[in-house]
Amino acid sequence: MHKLPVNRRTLSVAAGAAVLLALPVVAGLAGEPYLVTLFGRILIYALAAVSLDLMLGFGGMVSLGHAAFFGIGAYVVCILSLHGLEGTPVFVWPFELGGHQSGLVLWPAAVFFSAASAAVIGALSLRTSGMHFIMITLAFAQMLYYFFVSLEAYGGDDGISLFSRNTFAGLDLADDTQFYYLCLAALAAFLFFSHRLVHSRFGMVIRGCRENERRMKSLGFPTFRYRLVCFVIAGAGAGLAGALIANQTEYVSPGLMHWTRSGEILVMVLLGGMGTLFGPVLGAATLLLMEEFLSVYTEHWMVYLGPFLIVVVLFAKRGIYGLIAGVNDNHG
Amino acid sequence: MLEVDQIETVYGKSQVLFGVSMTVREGEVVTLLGRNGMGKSTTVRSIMGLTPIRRGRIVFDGRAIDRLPAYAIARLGIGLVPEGRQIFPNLTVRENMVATAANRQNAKSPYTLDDVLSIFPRLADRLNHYGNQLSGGEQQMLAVVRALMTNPRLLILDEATEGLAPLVRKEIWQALAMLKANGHAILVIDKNLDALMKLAERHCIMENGRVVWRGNSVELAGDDALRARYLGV
Amino acid sequence: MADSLLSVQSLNKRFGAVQASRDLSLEVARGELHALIGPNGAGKTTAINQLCGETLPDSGQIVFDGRRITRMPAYRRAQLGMARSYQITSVFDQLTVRENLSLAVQAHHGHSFRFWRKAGSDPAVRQAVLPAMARVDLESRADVPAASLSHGEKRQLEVGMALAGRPKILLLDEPYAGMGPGGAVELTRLIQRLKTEVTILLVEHDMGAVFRLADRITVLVYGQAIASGTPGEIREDAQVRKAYLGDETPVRP
Amino acid sequence: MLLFIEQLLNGLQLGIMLFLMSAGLTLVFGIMQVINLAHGSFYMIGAYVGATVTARTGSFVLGILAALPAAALAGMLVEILVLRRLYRKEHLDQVLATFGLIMFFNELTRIVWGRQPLFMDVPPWLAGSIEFIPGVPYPSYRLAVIAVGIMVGLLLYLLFTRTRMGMQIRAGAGNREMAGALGINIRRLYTLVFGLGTLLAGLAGVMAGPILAVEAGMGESILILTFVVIVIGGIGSIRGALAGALLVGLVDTLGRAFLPTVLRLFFSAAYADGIAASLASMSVYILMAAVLVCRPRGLVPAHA
Amino acid sequence: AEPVKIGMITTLSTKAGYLGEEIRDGFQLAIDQEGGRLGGVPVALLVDDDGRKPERARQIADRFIKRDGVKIMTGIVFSNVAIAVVPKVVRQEVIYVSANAGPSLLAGKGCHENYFNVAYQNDNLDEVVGRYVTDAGFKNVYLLAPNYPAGKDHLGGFKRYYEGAIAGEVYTKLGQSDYAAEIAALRAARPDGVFFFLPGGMGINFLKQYAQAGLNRTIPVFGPAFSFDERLLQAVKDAAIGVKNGSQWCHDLDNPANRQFVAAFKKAYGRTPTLYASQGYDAARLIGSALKQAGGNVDGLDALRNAIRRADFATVRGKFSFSANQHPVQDIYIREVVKDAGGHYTNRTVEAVFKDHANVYVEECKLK
Ligand SMILES: Nc1ncnc2c1ncn2[C@@H]1O[C@H](COP(=O)(O)OP(=O)(O)OP(=O)(O)O)[C@@H](O)[C@H]1O
Ligand SMILES: Nc1ncnc2c1ncn2[C@@H]1O[C@H](COP(=O)(O)OP(=O)(O)OP(=O)(O)O)[C@@H](O)[C@H]1O
Ligand SMILES: [Mg+2]
Ligand SMILES: [Mg+2]
Repeated sequence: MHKLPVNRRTLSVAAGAAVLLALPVVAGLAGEPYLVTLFGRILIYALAAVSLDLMLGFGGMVSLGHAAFFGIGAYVVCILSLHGLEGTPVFVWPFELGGHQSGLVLWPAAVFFSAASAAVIGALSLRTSGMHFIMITLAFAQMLYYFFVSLEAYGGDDGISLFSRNTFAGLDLADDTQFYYLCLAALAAFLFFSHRLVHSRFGMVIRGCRENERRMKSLGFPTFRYRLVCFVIAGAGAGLAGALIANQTEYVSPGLMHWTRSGEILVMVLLGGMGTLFGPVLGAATLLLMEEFLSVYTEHWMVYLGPFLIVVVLFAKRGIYGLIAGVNDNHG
Repeated sequence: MLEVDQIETVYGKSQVLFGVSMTVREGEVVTLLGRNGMGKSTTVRSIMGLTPIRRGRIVFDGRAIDRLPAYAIARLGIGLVPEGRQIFPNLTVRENMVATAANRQNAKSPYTLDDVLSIFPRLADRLNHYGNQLSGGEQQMLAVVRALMTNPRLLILDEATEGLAPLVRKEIWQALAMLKANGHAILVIDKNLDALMKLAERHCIMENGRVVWRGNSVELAGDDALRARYLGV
Repeated sequence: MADSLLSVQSLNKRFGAVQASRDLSLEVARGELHALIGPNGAGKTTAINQLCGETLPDSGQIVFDGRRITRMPAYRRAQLGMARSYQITSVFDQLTVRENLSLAVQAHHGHSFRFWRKAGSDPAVRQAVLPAMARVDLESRADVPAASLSHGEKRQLEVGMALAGRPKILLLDEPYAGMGPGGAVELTRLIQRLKTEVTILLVEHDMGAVFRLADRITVLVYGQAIASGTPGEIREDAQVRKAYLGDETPVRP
Repeated sequence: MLLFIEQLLNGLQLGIMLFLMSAGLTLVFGIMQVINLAHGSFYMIGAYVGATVTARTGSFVLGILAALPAAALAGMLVEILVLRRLYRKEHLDQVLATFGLIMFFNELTRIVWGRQPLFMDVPPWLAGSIEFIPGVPYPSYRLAVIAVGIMVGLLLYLLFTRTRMGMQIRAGAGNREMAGALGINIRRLYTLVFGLGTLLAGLAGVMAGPILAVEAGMGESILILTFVVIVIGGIGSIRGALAGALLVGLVDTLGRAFLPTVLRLFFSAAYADGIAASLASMSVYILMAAVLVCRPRGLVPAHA
Repeated sequence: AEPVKIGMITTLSTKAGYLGEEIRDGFQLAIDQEGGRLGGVPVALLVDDDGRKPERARQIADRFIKRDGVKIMTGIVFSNVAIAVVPKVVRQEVIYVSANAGPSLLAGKGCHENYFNVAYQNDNLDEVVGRYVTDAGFKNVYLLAPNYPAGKDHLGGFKRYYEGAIAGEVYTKLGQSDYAAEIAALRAARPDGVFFFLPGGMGINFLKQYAQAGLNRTIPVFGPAFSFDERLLQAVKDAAIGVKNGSQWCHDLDNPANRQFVAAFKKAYGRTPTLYASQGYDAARLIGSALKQAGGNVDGLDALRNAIRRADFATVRGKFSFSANQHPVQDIYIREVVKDAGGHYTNRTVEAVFKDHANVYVEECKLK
């Protein structure tokens, strides 16, 4: 139906990619180097939001506890590198787990632990559906939140600081620009993976489950397994984002898991356009940028941000992505 | 009583009705026929104000209704038995019947719960079940009852006999005949040509969003080629 | 019965005060088209639900293709070759016709834990979808989302999805509902063709179709099988006429 | 033993208080099926308006009388301007919009009333304690809250099960389009019901004012708890909400009161206190997760 | 010359927003009094709201440093935010002057030559109550705090100087609103006093409910100043009257600097300043004194640091110097909540319990 290979959608995605690629250079030239960390944070939240969108927009699983996995990823990195620094084991039973400093070890570990907890939480939560699912995911996240709040060994509510960013395969992560590109690469990789995923057989099954789980069962799909795997993948994505945020801020606290954080990630997805892959990226960028810049002009910035969200809901069909790219399909 | 004049209706970008016109007179039974997907239900939705029309006019009792919201149209005395039952799943059978019951046109002998239950005794012992616990046929009966309980002057039935057992279907046709005898107007969509030809005086056949044929039962019965062409029988 | 594909023994199912299946026994022979008829609320859909595993019976036994499946989850039964269509249309509204059918096909091509390759370009799936689409006459609507199909078209898709997985037995719950008169004729033709390939259990209120198609008919009243036999026998059964058929005896055999 | 009875009473009382707070949400979330995260904002509006008017006039009753219409009007305005446009859209759009509303209302109260918490006290005629179980004096104000909670619950129950309006609301939630096509003015009905829901939120807010801190953002802390109550009870059911509220109240209170003692039987004192405190913090969520794992649709599921 | 930029990261939104507002207003007052200068040096105060989120605060700090070239920062309200932000900024050659948060980590192992605290070390305000309660002859005190490490720290501070028995030690849920169960248990334990640390709304709720249970007349309550600042008191009123609380400052302290500050603050903002405002004001004055000595030059940090360490300014607390870990050495008071002649709820100084009190973390700090 498109005569030209360039349509609004590819154009806007390409433009977005160009902006992100060029950002550190431009920011350096413009004398605003702090933008690099700001956008780094945006990329990380975008990663978390995309992972949520995988299960929300495509799998129809509305979770209000996604920040739990984000937080777990961050804590794993902080705790392991803390022990790595002190040279003490994290635990000795059932196997001995020592600390470490290298991102090559820590980040997969973060992903693994988030995925594992997603597997447990998902297995229990997926027995419910709809609003109940929203609330049970929230419940588990809040349990984790209170657990970490009272976990004195790792700072409790005060959180713990990372002594320095992890090492990573010859990169100097303390350098904001290098760290930024690493985040960008992680986001791009995850986006590409998600793109393949939603169009794969597995993706079809997930979308089918979103629409009509009963029918999926009668067609012969063990839907529970598929949804659980989707939940775990989403959790793993959030865990990776958590590992990155821990490195970016070099600090982690239970606030990262509070339900309001889950709510924010959810809002990013919805604001950007759920069921689209690039939408959550836009949503994260919009929300964080508005927060950053509105607060400079007025301390009552929320009086403006709130109505802005409402206006987007009322007038954009599929979030901001829908506005910009002018799409109404759900094929990312 | 009901005049549909050159209406055009779209769903999003795709146009479905291209100038449909038809009338239903006081006390008359009219049918809409046609293959699947030709726009019969869309016509009904347009009349009820469920899908806004883009062009044309709909007049009921001398009043233009094409800009009214659905509830206002219903209150003028049009009762709908929609396609696919659409009963309220979270209400019990009794609640389904009384929630929207009304006698806005001050009918002399409005339907009561007992009246409708005598038409469909099957529902009588299901009164406290929730809508979604009923069998398909029971739901269909309920949809008919629900429309009757609004005591409409014009009753619109979109595939109202779908999924009903032969005996019950017969009951419905009898009930419709009775309604007609009492002076109600009826617009009906159904696939039971034989029954329709007995009940209705006028038929409209739709194809691709247009009315392509109008006539009475005798003409329809006599024209095998017509039926084969537009209805596939 | 040696060649029985599906055998049901004294199934009972109760919903509160309603006994939806009462000591229900049923044999469906391999290759036959068995019709299940009865008044509204007799328990036909409930019977189908128990066969395909959406509802578990209170007691009784179901044997399919030599295996006891009474308590097996629904998806396992589907994998064993049991497919159904729903009385109340149940398709994937946001997906296109093609995607709806692809899913149905995919279900029978092993597991779908394939994360990378595009489902749409999977030749195995694609090749199976086309004939399925052709069978229910929806080729021209291939890329239309199911939500924008008319009621009748959705009914066609509903049957198409049941067929797409090449099942051993088809449980059709009122496939004629919502089909226009023309569609009904076509559906009859389709089922006639299918009869040669697959065993069918048909629940239907369209007596014309039932008596034209069925090899054997079981009549259900209040959850109980009150009669079972060839169409000829059923037509003559006084009890059945009284409870269900009335005087609507199909003229043409 | 006396202490146990008192704590039991505390639990029941907390439960009823939670029920009063969830009553409005049951209506809007459970029955209209609108996910209104901003419900807490109307609770806050009720508390602020009530506190202000009470402070100005010195009359708690006037405070209540002002708070109710304020919350109801704010609710109806929000319904007309925002939510009404979202019923046809995805459920989740409501989440986004009402999240925006939370921000807006919180900041607005800060602009209007400033940042510090407001004062609201128990009216003198309810200030004392009543000792209806010997040895256990109980604040009369809390008893008044319980009475109001039970009354509201009863009224809601009657409204929903005994009146046609209740049926029509549920019909609208079950199938909005058909309800309209059968002659229900669903728009107006929803505006009114939403207003009633926020009125109840306002009532809860103003009743909570003398017991709790009246501050911007007070709505959110209560919001999640009320969601928990409704979900445990079973969405859409008023009896369920009551059951959920009582259960949450009891579990929370008894957990806080007795977990340390129980755990001390097994662990060293300091260790036991630590775990007990953590478990007590989580008890409500553990309860909810356990209920949902065992009964995925809540304790008293409504049919939908 | 360019004004010296001072970056203030503080909490203005969320329920705790009034704390940041107080600090900012106090700080701003000092600048306004000098007509846009501190210590005679023109300054520009950049304020941003951290929303109580550590990462956001981190982000703001980054912007202040990289874009605005800020060399002096202040303002953080909460300890967890400080722990996230301070270590990073002080390593980037920025001076941080804490106007509120004083977590033990930053006083002890994590101390740094660029980090100064002009308010208090977190434990100080509990320690003073511990001493006072002991001196006043209480023998059996009941303790209450939220279940998180800061809660335990605060109770720890109290216990460090309290010598009597402990009737019960209860940790409540963070953000809890109903305390009926705790109050019932408390009554049953029959203590002769209650010490609690419940900041913000938690404290309001507890005090109101405690009074409604009628216990405020029989069992006296003590706590650090956090639940008794003049703005919170407006929300608690009578329920708090008579409560003794520990603080390093009170608006009625009789010294010229304080009299002048309180009057000016009331005039400028129409309300009685809280201790947070006094801390903001002192932070500004401290920075001003240093800027003056360094001649407005913030590039050579050594000079600035040394100047700050001298603490050569007229503090509203009367006496003030820095300990080795660059935290206050000051008098700490017990105050009492009263209703003043004008019907306002406020604090009155009872006595200075500690003279020249420092903190216990000095030992852990490697600075010398
Ligand atoms: N919600 C919708 N969105 C988009 N297109 C629609 C929608 N509903 C129906 N259509 C399209 O409009 C056309 C007419 O549909 P309609 O339902 O009016 O047909 P019908 O004559 O009632 O058919 P049937 O006998 O199958 O019910 C069909 O081609 C259908 O695909
Ligand atoms: N989940 C349920 N809860 C309560 N009752 C139910 C439930 N499902 C079905 N029933 C009742 O069981 C009976 C049998 O229902 P079923 O759907 O099997 O009938 P059916 O034979 O398919 O009827 P129809 O021809 O109308 O589709 C009905 O009376 C119905 O009300
Ligand atoms: Mg139709
Ligand atoms: Mg059925």
